[in-house]
Amino acid sequence: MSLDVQNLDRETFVVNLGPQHPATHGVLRIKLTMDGEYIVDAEPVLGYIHRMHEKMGENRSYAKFLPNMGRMDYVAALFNSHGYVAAVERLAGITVPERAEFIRVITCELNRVASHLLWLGAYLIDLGGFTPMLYAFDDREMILDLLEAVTGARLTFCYFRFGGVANDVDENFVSGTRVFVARMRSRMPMYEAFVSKNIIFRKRCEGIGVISAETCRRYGATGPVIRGSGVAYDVRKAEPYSAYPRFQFNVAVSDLCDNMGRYRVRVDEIVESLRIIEQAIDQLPGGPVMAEKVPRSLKPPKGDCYFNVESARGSFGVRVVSDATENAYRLKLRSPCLSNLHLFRECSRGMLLPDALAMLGSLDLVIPDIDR
Amino acid sequence: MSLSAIKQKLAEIAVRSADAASPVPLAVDTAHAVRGTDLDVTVPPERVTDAARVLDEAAFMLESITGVDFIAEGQMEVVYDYTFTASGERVAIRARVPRAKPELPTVCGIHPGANWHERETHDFFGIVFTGHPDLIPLLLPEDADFHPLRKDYGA
Amino acid sequence: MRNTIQEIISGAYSLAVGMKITICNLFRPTVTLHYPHESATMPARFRGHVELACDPETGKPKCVVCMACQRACPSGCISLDGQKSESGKGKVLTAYSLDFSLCSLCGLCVESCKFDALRFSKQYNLAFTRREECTFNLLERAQVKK
Amino acid sequence: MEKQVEVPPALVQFAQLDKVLNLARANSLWPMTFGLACCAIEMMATGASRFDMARFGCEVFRPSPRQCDLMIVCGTITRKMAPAVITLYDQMPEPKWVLAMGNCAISGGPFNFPGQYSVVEGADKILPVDVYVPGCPPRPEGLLEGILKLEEKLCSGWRRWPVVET
Amino acid sequence: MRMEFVLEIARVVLYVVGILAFVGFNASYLVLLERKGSARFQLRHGPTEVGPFGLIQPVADAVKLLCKQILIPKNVDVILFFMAPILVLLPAILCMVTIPFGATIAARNFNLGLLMVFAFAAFNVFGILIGGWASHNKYANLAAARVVAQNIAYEIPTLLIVVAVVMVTGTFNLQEIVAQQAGGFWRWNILRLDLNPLQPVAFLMYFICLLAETNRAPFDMVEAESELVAGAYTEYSGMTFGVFFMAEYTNIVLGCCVATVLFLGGWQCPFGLVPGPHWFLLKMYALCFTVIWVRWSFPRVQFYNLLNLSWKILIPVSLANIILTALMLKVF
Repeated sequence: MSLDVQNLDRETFVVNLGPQHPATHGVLRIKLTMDGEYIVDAEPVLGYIHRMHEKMGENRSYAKFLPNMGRMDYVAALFNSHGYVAAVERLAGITVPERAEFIRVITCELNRVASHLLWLGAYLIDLGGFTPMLYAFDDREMILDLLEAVTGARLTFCYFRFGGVANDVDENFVSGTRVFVARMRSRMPMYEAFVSKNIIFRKRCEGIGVISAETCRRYGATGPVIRGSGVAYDVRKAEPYSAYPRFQFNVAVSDLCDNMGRYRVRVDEIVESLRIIEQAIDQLPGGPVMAEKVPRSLKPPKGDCYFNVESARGSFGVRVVSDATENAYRLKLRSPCLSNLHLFRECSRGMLLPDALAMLGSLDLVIPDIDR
Repeated sequence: MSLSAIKQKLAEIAVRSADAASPVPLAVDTAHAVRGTDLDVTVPPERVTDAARVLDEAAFMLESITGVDFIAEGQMEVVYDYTFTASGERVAIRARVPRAKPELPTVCGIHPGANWHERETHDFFGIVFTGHPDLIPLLLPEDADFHPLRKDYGA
Repeated sequence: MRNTIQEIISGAYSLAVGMKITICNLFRPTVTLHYPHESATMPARFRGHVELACDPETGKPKCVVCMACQRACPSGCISLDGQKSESGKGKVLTAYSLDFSLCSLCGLCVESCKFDALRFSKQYNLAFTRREECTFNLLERAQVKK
Repeated sequence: MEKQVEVPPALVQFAQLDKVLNLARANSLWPMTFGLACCAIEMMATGASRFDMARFGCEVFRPSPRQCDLMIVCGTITRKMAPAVITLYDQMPEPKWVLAMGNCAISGGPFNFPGQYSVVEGADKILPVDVYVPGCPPRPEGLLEGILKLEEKLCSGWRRWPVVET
Repeated sequence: MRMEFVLEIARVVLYVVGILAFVGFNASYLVLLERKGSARFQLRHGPTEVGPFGLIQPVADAVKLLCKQILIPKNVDVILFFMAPILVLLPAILCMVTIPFGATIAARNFNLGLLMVFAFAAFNVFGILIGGWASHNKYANLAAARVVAQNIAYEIPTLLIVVAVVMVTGTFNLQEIVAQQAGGFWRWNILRLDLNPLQPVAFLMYFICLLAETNRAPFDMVEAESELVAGAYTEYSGMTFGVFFMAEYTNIVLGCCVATVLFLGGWQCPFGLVPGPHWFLLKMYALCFTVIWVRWSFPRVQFYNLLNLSWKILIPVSLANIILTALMLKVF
């Protein structure tokens, strides 16, 4: 941090935001060129938490790579597991029993609610409000309790297996989930009154950080970012997978295109997720939770395939290239956050620093997911 | 633009050049449920920009760019994954480049979102995207001179 | 002008509602668990570090040194050793070391064990002042626990 | 040749003062708002209502390293990040402590495998770590226990709290 | 003559010590109140383990901060760097001299007490500006620039509101202002609708300005941590930071004291019974609690909205308030 003498006459200066900065939610560095409080250029610098997931995918067997998937997007760990497991299942031609698919959907949607709640809290911290985060965390703890009881971990679940899930859910989980859905529904008006309607919050969100649908498409942004820009692209509807076609739900869309649009999408998605959970719990079929005859050392046939799921942050894709050995030949993990962050540079140009950071927060980034 | 029209256009682009001996068929309709893509096209590396332009005009979204190192065949493959946000159709464009000289033109000018994906692929495989405005390491340290996902890395 | 006044009034109202919500919470009971004074019970499936399960009759570990856990572990944190048992049938565990600092708590080792000789401990509050303490001698631990 | 110097006993004994000081320090550990990876979420959860780190006076998360006493290394340190972590540590005023939270910070955790090219194999390779909290990620109780352990260390082994047997 | 002189000296010393103790106590225990209060707003407990109910927590923090190394970053202007915290704290303490805690409990009974308070309170911003500038840190510089813009913007409505009150009371003497409000809560300036029907609004605006002037959330531009790390305090460590911390709370206390005097009848009892310092402290701490309460309820205002609020709403309304007061005085 020193004043850049050469640039003084141009009245712009460079600020290094990060790699450790409270606003970047982890180790993201943004090279800001600023003119006063206006951003002339904001160049994200990545790789500070690059953890070689793709390399590890190649040098260990399919099953041994499972725990890694909880550590990419750790806030919504189950989606990544789902994407990976389903991609390998698609390649190996494994059919998953119905009950397992239902459990996957229930746990994933619980995870989505938890992830959005965490985002809500973290976003409010970005905007300088601390209390909503703790309310959100309070609700999130309930989900974590449920998931911990069934998976055994609070964050890095490592629950899905090729051909099913690691262990069956019990009656406690079912009743606990019902309780949670009811409680979460009753909490939503509180969030609406406390956060959404708050004038300070609205002033910081409405009309700030506008991202057009075309920008989203050109940068490949997905998830709540593109839905907040009015495009109803949701992998659960566009390429139905798992048990999702069984359930009635709407794709939350908002055509506001601004921070508020993305906020609304996520809040509405919590409600939709609760709907899905409720339906799935009601229709939960019996039967096994693991496919029969899944070999211990999986060797999918030669070839490649792609599978993508709607993670809490957008379209998470896995491309598996197999050479019929125990290890994947190539494992490409397409993370939604990378594309979502990519448009930041273009969209933040000319914005004020606090507005740009509010927009950055509204993209809901998980940095290890970007860096992999 | 319908998928068949796109397929028609891509097939025109995908005229096999003499040296690219690819084991993957040129343009195939693939079952979405089996391969995850609806259309899988292999194009000559110098024509990826044409393919990208076709898909950009059809309002497809570039989701990711992947490299694969086929060391046994002395080739590297670059896979471009596209999706159509309105109906969820998926197209994969492949291009094979020789391992000795992995070069192909950038699609940054068509999809700004390709910028980072190409930088990442360059990081991992050392594939050079000619015409890329800023081909410096994205995920690896600034001074990295290794390409960890090449199959001969660390060997 | 009218819009501005309307905005001021609705804005002030929204702020008042916000303050009402916080003050209501001030009088609600807290949700805090006073950790060192109270402790949570872990769910049955809680994945702590692994430990050896002992035969209730003999008190000896059930492990038959098949090495399945060592092979299943993605991060190579398990190393175990055994020798031929005196009866000549099977093997007896002589050392079982777990480098917990490498573990990712995935549970694949427990799943791979066909003899139910491994299980998850419920130790959820480990903290050490030396890095070496993170390497556990599970055989010793099993004996101490007994 | 070195001369043998006899050190006279200090006129004023600071031992008691030191004890008081360390007691004060132990009960006012301000951590840095510093998250690296997965464990940061559990750190946030520890600060949240259910576990409430504030009870021990260490909820004052300061964003600037100048005002912190405790660096909670929660997550993987990559080789690209390591210089920044060292800088942050250097920017903290003395006395300062480091708590390695999670297996990645202890040894690189699951990312520590032969041939890896990106991860620093343990925070203690670059920083003097005082307390290790293993887990992947540790439960919030683990972090609390780590902080209690650090307080215990500061008070030369005296523990004010009951030991939770598990 | 000489005896009186000695007594006067003794009185001054006593008051200085008293005010310093008051400031120190408030700075440390308001922090605790804030920490406990915020915790309860969030369904937590806050500091409980350090001493009974965490009562020793501020002591531990103070001792720790005192013994913490003070880092002087490279390239800073050392004199300005150290002057800044003192420049923030000292005027706030000086202002305390005029505050009438009770009918007879005031260090000095000035005729121009109110003027002195606002003259010295304006110093606050200099301290932060100097600190931000001297730190040689871009975040601190940005924060300092923001603080100046913010404090100038809010100084104006504050003074306009106070001028309206002075027009009503006709004096700058704080003692007299309180004395005029004797009799019951309907005689307090906040409820003197007969003098100016906008009086409650004026109080509300004064409170908003108070939040902004003391850089409290939701107007905490000086320490906007998600934007500017720790703002102007980024480079301050140990006790230099501690002094800023103290100054922040002292300024809050001062602002609440002035609000109590101007609008809430100072040491007067709401029902006209047993007036005394306890009423003053009660009202003052209630206001302090409200400041804390507001902080933990809202997100931070965007900087330009903050300026808009002042220039577009507060200043016109406070001007209207003055005109209305003048009209009311002339007509009735």
